[in-house]
This record gives sequence, C-alpha cells and structure tokens, in this order.
Amino acid sequence: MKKTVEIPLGSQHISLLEPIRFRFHCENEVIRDVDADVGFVHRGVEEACASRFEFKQVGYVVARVCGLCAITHSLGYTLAVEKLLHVSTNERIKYLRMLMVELDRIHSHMLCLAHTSENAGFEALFMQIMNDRELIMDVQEALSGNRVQFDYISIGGVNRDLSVEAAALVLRNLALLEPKIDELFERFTNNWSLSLKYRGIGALSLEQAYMYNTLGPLARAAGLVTDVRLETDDFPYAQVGFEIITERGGDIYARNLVRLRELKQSMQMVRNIVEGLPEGAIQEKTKGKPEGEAIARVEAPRGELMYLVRGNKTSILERVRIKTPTFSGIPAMIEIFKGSNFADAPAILASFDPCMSCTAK
Amino acid sequence: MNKIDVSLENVVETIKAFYDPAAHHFLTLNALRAPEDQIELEWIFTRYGVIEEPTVFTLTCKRDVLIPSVTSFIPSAIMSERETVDMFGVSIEGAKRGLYLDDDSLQMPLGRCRV
Amino acid sequence: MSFWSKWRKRAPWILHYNAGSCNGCDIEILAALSPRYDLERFGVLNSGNPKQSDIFLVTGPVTYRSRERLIELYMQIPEPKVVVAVGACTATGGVFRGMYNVEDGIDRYIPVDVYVPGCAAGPQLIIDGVMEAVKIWERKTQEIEEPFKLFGGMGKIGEALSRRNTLEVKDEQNRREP
Amino acid sequence: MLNAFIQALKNLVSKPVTLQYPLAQDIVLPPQYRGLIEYSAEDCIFCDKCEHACPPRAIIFFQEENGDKVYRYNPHLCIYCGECVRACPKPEEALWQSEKKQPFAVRAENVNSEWKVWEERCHSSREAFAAAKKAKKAAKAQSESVQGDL
Repeated sequence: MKKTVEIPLGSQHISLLEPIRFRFHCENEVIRDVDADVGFVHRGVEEACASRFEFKQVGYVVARVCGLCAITHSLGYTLAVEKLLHVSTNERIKYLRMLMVELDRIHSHMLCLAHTSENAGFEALFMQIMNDRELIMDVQEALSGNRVQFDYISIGGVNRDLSVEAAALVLRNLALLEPKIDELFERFTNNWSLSLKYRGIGALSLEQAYMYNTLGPLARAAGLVTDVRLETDDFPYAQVGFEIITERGGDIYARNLVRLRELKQSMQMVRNIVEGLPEGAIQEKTKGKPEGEAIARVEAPRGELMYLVRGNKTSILERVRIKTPTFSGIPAMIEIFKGSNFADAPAILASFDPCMSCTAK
Repeated sequence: MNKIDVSLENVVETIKAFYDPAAHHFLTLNALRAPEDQIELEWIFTRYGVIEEPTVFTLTCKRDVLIPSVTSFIPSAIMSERETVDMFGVSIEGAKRGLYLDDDSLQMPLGRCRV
Repeated sequence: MSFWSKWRKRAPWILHYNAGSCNGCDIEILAALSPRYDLERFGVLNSGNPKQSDIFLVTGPVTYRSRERLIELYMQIPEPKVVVAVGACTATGGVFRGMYNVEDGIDRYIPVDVYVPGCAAGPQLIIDGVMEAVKIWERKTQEIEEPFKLFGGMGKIGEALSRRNTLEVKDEQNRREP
Repeated sequence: MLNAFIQALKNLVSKPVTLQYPLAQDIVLPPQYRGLIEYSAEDCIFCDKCEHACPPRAIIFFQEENGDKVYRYNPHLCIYCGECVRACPKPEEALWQSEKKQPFAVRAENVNSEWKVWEERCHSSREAFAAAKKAKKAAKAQSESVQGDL
C-alpha cells in the first residue's frame, strides 16, 4: 500500500538563508509533489516605487529588493529610465558598470557554490570558499564603499571613479583568487563524495528547460543557449571577452560547473575591463522627466532580470514592473523536485541559488 | 518594442500562434491601471540568443471580466498570473489568490485609485 | 553547577531568522561566521533550533506573513534571551518604512536589546553587536540565577530587582552624558 | 589524497586568516568607506535638499517658532547611500559622509519609537509654522486692504 507523507521544510530552517516554505508530499523517500509558499518576503516595492519615491530615489530603493544582486537591480532600473530620458552614456561609464556587475557575479556565484557544498554536508569546503570570497568583498568595499549594497550606479553615470590604487587592488586580489578557483574546479570535478551528492541528481532536460522558460545558469547547464549579455547590445560585452558557456546534463554537477566556468570568465572580463578602461567623464548631464515606456534587461547572477518602467512626465513614475530570475524559475524548480529523493532536497534547492527576496519583492 | 494589440476573444489564439517554445522566451505578464475602470495587460516575449526587441501583446479590458489564461501552453506563466491577480484584484482563469498577500493585509495594492 | 555554568556562559548560540530582509544582512552574518571574521571563536554557533539558542539575530522589516513565525520563534527560545536587530530595516524599517506590507521595525512585536546599524551591516558591526549582546545576556543570566539560590530568597530577589533598576538608570545616564 | 594531506600539514603551520577583531586588532576600513553622515550647523544654508533627496527620510528638519531650523538625523534609519551629500549645495562643509563606523544602540536608546515622536513633532512644527505665516500674511493683506479702503 502506498501512502503519502507530508513533510514541511521552512519557513525557518538551518539550510535556508531566506524564508520559503515547502510542503513535500513524499512516498517513502521519493518526493511526489511540492507546494511552495514564496510570499514571506513580500514588502510591496513595486507599489512604493510608483507612489512614494521620486524617480531619482527609486534606484536606491530597488537595490534593496535583493542584497545579492543589488547592482543588477539598480542597473536595470537605470537603463530603463535612461532610455526614457534619452541619455546615452559614454564608454567609461559602461565599462565601470560592467566591472561592478561582473564583480557582483563572482561573489554571488562563490556564495552559491559555498552554500551548495554546505547543504551537501561538506562544511569545510563552505568555510574555504567563504574565506576566498572575502578577497572579492574587499575589492567591492574599496570600489564602492560598502560590502553588499554598492549604490554605485546613478541615473546618468556612476557615483565613483576607479582610482589607480583600487585598480591595482583589483588585479592583485584576482591574481590571488585565480589558483584558488582552479583548486575548487578540481575539487568539484574530481571529489568522489561530492560526486555522489551532485552527479545525476536534480536533472533538468533540454525539453523541460524550453517548456518551463528556465533562465540563467539553470538553463545553460541544460544546454539552452540563453544569456542576456548575448541578447542585448546595451553593453560592449563581446569587446571584453564574453562568450556563452553551456553544459550538458542539467544536474547539480553541471550547474556547479557552469558557475565555476563563469567565475573564471568573469575574472578574465574584470581584468580586461580594468586594463582597457577608456577615458571620459563618469557622469552625464540629465534633464527632464521620464515619459513613455521602456524595457531593460540585464543578466543577474541568477538569470535574466527585466525592468519595465512607464513614466508620465512627472517625477513619480506610473509603473515599475520588476521581473526577477527566481520568480520565473519556480515552476521549473517544482518540476525538478518531483521524483527525486527527499534527502537531496536541500542540495537541489541550494543549487538553484534561489533568491526569495527577489521573488516576492 | 513591437506592440501588437489583441482583444479579449482572440488573445489566447494569437499568442498560441506566435509562441514557439524552442525559440521564444516568455518574460512576464505586466498589468497597469487604465482610465475608466479598465486594466491594461501586456504579455512580453523575447527570443533566445538573438538581439531582438521584445514583442508585447497588449490587451485593454474591463477589470471585472474573466481574463483567459495562457498556462495551457506556457506553464511558467502561472506565477505572473497569480501575482497579477493578487496585486490588481482582477480574475484570471485558474489563478488562485494568496501568493503574496494574506487576508489581513492591504488587498489589491496596485489596483487602487491613487489619490 | 557553578563549575559548568562558567563554560555555558561562554557559548551563546545564535538563531538567525530572516523576517523579510534583502539578504544583504544575512550574507553578512554568514560572512561574520566564516574564517575571516569568525564569530565562532566566542563560542557562538549558528544553530537552526530555537530551543537551543540564546541570541536571536533578526534581519528585515517584519512582513505580514512572517510576524507570526517571528513571535513563535521568540517564544520558543528559553530565558535568558537577547534579541539583536541587524540592519537599518530591522531597527526602524529603513527604506521600506511605511510600505503597505511591512511593520516598521521588529520592536513593534518583540523587545530588542541591541540595534546594529548599517545597510547592509558589515561583519565588524555585527561582531560589535553580538559582543554587546553577550554582555547583556550575562547580566540577564545573573538576574535569573541568583533568586533560585534560596539564601534569603525574597531579599535576593529584591536586591536583584533594585540592581537591575540602578543598571537601567545608569544606562540612561551614560547615554545622556555624551 | 596526498595533496590534501600536504595541504592539511601546511595549514597547521601557516598563520591563521582570522582577524582578532575586538580583542587584539582592529579591522581597517578602506578609504572612502561609506560611514556615518555628519553635519555642521554653522555652514548649513537650510535649503532642505538633503531632506527631499533622502530615500528613507532619515534627515528631517525641526522648525522652531522664530524661523530657525534644527537638523535631526537617525543613523538607524539611514541606508548610507550618500544621496543627501550629492544633493547638498555645500558638500564637505555642511554635510559629508565620514569614514567612521556606525555605533550600535541598546534598548534604552529607543531608536524607533523616539524617532516616530520626532517625526510627528517635526511635521506638526512645520504645519504650525506654515499656518502662522499664512495667518500673518492674511492679517497683513487685510490691514493693507483696510488701509486701501480708507
């Protein structure tokens, strides 16, 4: 006789950084169905952006939607508003913005790898990656003045210039980080006990990836060619050495591999940006009030982030629509849970790198 | 962006004829208050791996009608539909309330008339 | 008893709950637990179990859906307990102050002992806050433990209460003087 | 396996990465760390630009009856974005972002409820001042019109 057992996970759990509640319907060890409750972090940012804040302040408010991809949120919003204000930025501003976004991607991917390994029961590796990650955090603090919330991008430019000492610090810390990433690469590919937790678990096929509109590292691990850096021309990504990275398999192992390879590529891109930084002013003049409707898309560490901004020639915007990566990834996430073992649930969950504060806004 | 106007009757057929799972990527469903107690809905699509402006299907209708759902061929649309139902107080086929909001919180925060 | 309590006092365990924050303070708490800053050298351990914890680290302005969980977790932590509000939005609501689905700051619901500023609060600020919380926790432990010794029970309780009052008065004086 | 063993031996003799922060050594904040907002009343021209620019409204001015304004700032509401300093017409003189670490507060300081009281008092003082000004203007206009009639 088959009997389903309901097992709740969350909203407060040691393996969860953020409140999300799952209810797993299990048959013995196997998960048959999942209910997810994602609304714990809903604060009402969309409403507040369109009623309480002026359009110049909204950039700082939307950065607080998510601490991990704060810079991509403010970048997405700024790009959309700049389209409405008909401002075009010079090459130096574009390069500095790309620099911060890539640094953010490095630290976010490292946090995700650390979290995955912790949830697979490998706490020493978690501590090691978190220690290596501090190198990037130091760079971010030196560049923007804060470790997490950068507040680096403002409408029309960036708030701070890259000084010579900061550029030297970037290159030095990247050189220190490079061998450690190589070591991590070896650990994630060759370690037998990690492969037991990662290989073939939580797999997503290419058909499923197409069907559920997955995005970011999750889709690229399944072999789906999608990356907003490839699909938009707002930034000269090809000039600084961007190439799309895809893997086959779609399991946790492939996702980790995508993240590791993107880490290496982002480091190379940061180096290219710092070395080939063009001259120019860091702030362009803006005037007027936003009018019309614009869509801006940015590649956040977790996938595609979209901002739709509509203004009506007043300083308060009419609508700000935020589409975050995890939000569109949840149907695929629920699909992957079905049929896998309950003991693998924390590792699968961490391999998605879910960001609930993005999802619920 | 390329805007295509649709009506309440042919919205599902138009999107179904346009949408190709292997090429198109459903971004999101956006909603907006329109004058005279109407609501404006936008289904936004892009293509995988190609530089292209997003394609937007626009529908303007009354707030109290039942809006058809596209989840039968785009399963990932369920989240944005549930969010729209919560935030604007409209009804969409098959979308439950209560994704973000509880019974004791402010209902349909974005669908209210702004003073 | 006193032999063991000496060690127990040096190991306050942490319970961390996210009541709707942006993740910024949460990853900084993780960073504070990681080797560079290493909160664990003070005996602090991040436990997921409220019944074994002493210090409650909360981040985020309290959203409507998380307030019941917040109070439930607070009630499950055994006395003596100390609450640390990490980050600007936990203390006063921060940038989310006045939005429709949040309650500006957690001190509407539970008493807060230490407020850590910053958006997001850096690891050194978190260490400062936790060190202050440990001090408060030791004081609270003494207040609870002494009456149970039953050496002139009522007198001891009265003494403890009067000392607590003078301490609070002192706190206020210290605050006003500078 | 051998590599791991060698690594473990190396770690035994190498220096620890942990900073002994509150006990032995201080963490060095980088230059231009975005710390506490500081203010100088002497140089301020009371243009209220910082108050309007601040996203969480952590800066408010209290209006006294004689027309003077008093600056109030809550470091526990501030998000340290630096927008007030960028809006300030006299940055580095009247309002600047220091590199100081923000201090924590304890329960007795009452950072939330006390600030609520301040907010309300500031708003009511503004309104009272505006009403008084309006009444004065109206009285003046009336007296002028009375004079004109005469």
